[in-house]
Amino acid sequence: MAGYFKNVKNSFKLKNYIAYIVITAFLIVSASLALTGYMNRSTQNLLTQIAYSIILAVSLNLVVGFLGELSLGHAGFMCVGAYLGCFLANYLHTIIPSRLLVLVISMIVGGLIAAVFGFIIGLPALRLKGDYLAIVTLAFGEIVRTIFKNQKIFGGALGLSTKKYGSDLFIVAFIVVLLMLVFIQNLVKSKHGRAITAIRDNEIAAKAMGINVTYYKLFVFVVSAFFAGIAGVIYGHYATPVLYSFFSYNYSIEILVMVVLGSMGSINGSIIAAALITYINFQLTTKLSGDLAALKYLIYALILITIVIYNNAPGLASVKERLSIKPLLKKVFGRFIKRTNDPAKQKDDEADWDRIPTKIEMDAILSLDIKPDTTYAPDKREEK
Amino acid sequence: MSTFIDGLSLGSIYALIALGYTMVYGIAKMLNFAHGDIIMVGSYAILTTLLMNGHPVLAIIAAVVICTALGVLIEKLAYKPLRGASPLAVLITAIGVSYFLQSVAQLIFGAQTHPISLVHFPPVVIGGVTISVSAIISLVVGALIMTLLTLFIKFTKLGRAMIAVSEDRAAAKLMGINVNMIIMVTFAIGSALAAFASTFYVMQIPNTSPTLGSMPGIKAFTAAVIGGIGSIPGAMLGGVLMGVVEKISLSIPVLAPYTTALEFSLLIIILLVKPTGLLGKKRREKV
Amino acid sequence: MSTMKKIVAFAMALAMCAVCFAGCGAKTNNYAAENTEFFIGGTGPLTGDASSYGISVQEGAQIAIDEINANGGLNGYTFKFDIKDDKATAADAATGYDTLYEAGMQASIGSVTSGSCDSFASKADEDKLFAITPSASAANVIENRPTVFRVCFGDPDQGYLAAEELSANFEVIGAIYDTSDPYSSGIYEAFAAKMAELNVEFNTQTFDAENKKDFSTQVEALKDCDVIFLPIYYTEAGTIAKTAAAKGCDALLFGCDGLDGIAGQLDESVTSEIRYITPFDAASTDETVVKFVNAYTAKYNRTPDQFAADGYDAVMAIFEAMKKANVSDVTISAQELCDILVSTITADDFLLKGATGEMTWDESGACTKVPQIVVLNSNK
Amino acid sequence: MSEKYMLETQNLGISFGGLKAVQGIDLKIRKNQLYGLIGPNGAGKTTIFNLITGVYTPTTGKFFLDGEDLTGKNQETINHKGIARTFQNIRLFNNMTVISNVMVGLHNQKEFTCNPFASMLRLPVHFESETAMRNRAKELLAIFGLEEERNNLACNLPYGKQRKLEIARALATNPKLLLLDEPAAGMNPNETEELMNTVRFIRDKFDMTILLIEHDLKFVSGLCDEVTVLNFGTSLYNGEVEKALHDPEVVKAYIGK
Repeated sequence: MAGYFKNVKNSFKLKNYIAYIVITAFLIVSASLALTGYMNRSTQNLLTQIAYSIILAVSLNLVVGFLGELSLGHAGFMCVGAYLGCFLANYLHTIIPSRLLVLVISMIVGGLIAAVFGFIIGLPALRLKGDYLAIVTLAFGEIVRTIFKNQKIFGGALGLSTKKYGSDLFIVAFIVVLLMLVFIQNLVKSKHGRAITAIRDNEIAAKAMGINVTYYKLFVFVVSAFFAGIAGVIYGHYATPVLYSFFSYNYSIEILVMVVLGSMGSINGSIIAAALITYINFQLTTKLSGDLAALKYLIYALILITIVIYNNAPGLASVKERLSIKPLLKKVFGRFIKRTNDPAKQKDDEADWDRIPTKIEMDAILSLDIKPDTTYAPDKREEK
Repeated sequence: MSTFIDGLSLGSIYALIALGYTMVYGIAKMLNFAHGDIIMVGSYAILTTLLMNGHPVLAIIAAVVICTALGVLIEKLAYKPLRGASPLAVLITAIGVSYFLQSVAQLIFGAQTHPISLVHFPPVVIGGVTISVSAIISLVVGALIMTLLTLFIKFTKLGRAMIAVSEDRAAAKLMGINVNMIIMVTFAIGSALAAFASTFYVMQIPNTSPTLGSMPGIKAFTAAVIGGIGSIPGAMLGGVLMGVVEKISLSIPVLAPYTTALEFSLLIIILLVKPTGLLGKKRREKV
Repeated sequence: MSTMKKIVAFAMALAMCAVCFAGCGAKTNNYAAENTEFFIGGTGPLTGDASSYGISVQEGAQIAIDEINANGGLNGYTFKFDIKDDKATAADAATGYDTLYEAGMQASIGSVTSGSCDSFASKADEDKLFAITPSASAANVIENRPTVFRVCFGDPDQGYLAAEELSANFEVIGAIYDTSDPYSSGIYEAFAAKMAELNVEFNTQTFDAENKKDFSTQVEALKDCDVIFLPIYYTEAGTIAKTAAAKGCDALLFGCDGLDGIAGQLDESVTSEIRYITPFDAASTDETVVKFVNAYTAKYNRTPDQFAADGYDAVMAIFEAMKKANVSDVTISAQELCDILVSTITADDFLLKGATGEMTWDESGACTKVPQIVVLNSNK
Repeated sequence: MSEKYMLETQNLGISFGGLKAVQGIDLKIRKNQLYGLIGPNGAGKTTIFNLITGVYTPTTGKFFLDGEDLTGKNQETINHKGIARTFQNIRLFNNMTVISNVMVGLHNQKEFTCNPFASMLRLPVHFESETAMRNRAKELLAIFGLEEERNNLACNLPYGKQRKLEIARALATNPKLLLLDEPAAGMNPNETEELMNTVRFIRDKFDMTILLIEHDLKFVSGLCDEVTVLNFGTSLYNGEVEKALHDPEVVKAYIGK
């Protein structure tokens, strides 16, 4: 037992836990504000939106950033979770009085069903790569919502009416965020995470090293879909009715935007970007009313283009360096942070997972390459 | 039969849009999500010219000129600074551009649907089948444009340079090809094709709104992938296939509500059978 | 990518969230306590696919507010109107509702589309806030919600009416409806049920939001009908009319209130006769209508459609009820105002002469008004 | 099979779209042998590696590892059975650290088993396997003198060290047979010399059988016991190295007439 704690202690690094600490602190503060009535409802709603956006962004990052497959159908998994989870919740409300219990059960069930769909959509991922897989996931999302739209049992075009949880939903949602972070960070920082990143970096080499590529690809899609399904159930408890039109590919793309802006392969980045984009959207929606509403997308588009060009344009690298606050921060905080930059002297655990790249070469992912065994299939084996 | 012809003419519109996607993808290696919105801009160009009492031919010319200029402008302002950056960054910029164009259109023209009366043809009856003339025109002219494009790419110096850039950008550069210029030309041609697509679009569906481009855009993209993205005949084949499937599915009452699902299922099935689309090029990864 | 940068970014995100706390002081039950004007709110799709409906409602409501304020408001207080964009989604309608409610909204015109109005109305019902939706016609929006009313016809009523009208006058009947739209499918279902009851057969074609631009297939299938029933909105109906012309189909087109505004979509090629049930006719010579149409045209430079008229009437209904109850406290809470409005509006002697005709309401929240049938292209 | 070989191929061949890339290959490699595969460019050397590791499925013939038929198995299974390889154009996990690269190689070892859910929940088994893997990886890196570099990103290593890391990673999968695809390519004479020593050391220490492709005849003749010379997808010569260099057919293929 003591050994176990020693292990935990050895692998402990503030950096890996910063997200937990910040979110927990934030959750405690905001929950106490909300429960004592010092937080207004729209803020609580914003927090719920931020929570499910974080869940969506981080779970998508697992597929895009770590596995290296482009998915444009994340809203489809959310849709499955929202419809089926809330459908179950509607029934459970009649037999279980506790709203929390109903929410938890429906989240698990909604997540599991979404995970099954994740498995199904993971199957083409074994055969397809790059844009081809991206369009298949997009197609999946559109198919799912078209089907739900036409089911009378789910309310058809009117959408599925749900029972709202109440504005303190954000507390539950943030606890789910924390749990998800524990699961996903731990997964990523384990031998399995290593295998997944290895597949992304070089699938051929990963296979040659005996990594079961099929298993891990499906596993990642299943885990990612599971959490997207949970996000869907939270959404359904936040807004009624659950309407098919919300889960269009535009929403999938919005989640992808969060992942890309937060740097692929960076979980903390996804969290920040998800919070930031949801916040910007919320402010634009609530502040720009009436005649100004049309300006919303204009502003949003300009923000998006500016951020991306500023962050990525090779020509702007020098400008970026000049404007960077990093040196200043180093000056101010540098003396408080002891950090050896010589890799040979670093503690083993420190360097290992720090080095998950924050920017990966998407050329390889978005290329026409497909696997050699499917392209250049040799002629049929001669039967004797 | 009539449904089939409607499908073909819708398909030729999809094909024209899909050509834009495919060419830009093949040469600039990026998904231009704003392509659908260029169609929308084209339709507003037609609308404005007609409102100023311009001749329909003038309106079409205006659409082509404005779309081409816009395509080049977007390339210069939004995509060129990102040359060499990760394709996903470019993808997100393209989405930004798409939002931008839609909101500008809404700010200028309002959100409501504007009717457009470009041209009217009385219906013709051939062998007991009523056929709308505009459908035939889009079909014929669409096929003509695509043939010209294929000839252009195959037999002109510029066209061959485009093939070279799409095969290997770095090598093309070493051969003295001005890659930036080729990419610009590609955007210009793609946008001009979009302008033609919007002309046929408003001939058959005589109205426009700021979100006009999004759904045809995504379906045309699907068509491009079905045909094998990067392949010009593939885009035509995919577009026509999508159009026909959509129309046939819509004409069967039981299937009609599931049309979109059916189209996308078709895509998935085709890709599972042929992972690079119907006419897509296979590329070998050397081990 | 240093740890520092991430921490700083995190801190920034936190700080931004903290900004929203700035607005929340002590717990209060009456957010309207500091109002200096009466505040009417609502949400609607102001961007995206459905934005034309939302913007029409917004503009119509604004005309009503302008008119009220030009006449001196109520008891010396003017009216303020604010509409938030909900992109026709439930989540954004809920967000918009809370923002408005906390900004001091005292009465509302609900939401424009049925889906988001369901979301809006469920919240309004919890808070006891008065809502009168201009255009959310789905039956479930007002069901079991005593504080929620509507200006438009309910979907089922129109369906029944159309079924009776068509089965009595025509032989071969066809219908085209939008499976993805609650309004359209709501009317259609009632229509189909009534037709089954009357034992009349008819053909149906459908479309949905993803392919609502091109109707050649549907028209082709129905081109031998005497009449095509179109429980859809005017933009799609306009396209159908033109497609029918191009296909040489001369069936009569019959629609519901959504068809209002179709005149602006037609051109000289369309020869089919078009009829629709509507409470609003922009060409009417009724005094209220003329006044509204003139004001609207002067301000927005286009003819108002039925959504605009409904928006106008929703605001007018709130104003007239408040005027009748003589509300004089500008800081009245939403709950108190709601009680007053509900009892006033459902009273037997309350009758609103609006742009969409003379209206009365009962406890169910449904509006009673006389439909008229507008006929276009009747020259044949 | 009279004698037991570590690797035996029987009439192994493959054709792409009718073109016979490789045909009629009969290799017999005994346990603990250092075996060379040489031949001019395009002779089909790497193709043979791809056949033996399951990248391609052979169209004719069979191959056996330690007497077990592995023909038609996929890459993962073949690796599990005990064949590991390096690549001609280095294929490291570039965005991962040096030690992580080796730990990926250790992934399937029985002693480090830990299911994903145990890792997610950080059960004790996770830490045990992780620590054990790390120690094992360090040992392997030490053999190649890469211990100091273990926390660097793989892509930041100099070329020679990348080659070594690839070998270390392949060894981590605990193979019976190690396939090295041009291990000395791009190395200077000193590094080559060092590599030869390392290869011998690996054979002795791990009791390994090694099959290598190489252009550098000096390297092959200094290291290997036997060679197979390939030309146009068929084998010209099987046997001792010394004799190969004097075989007229081989000389013809290499130098031309």
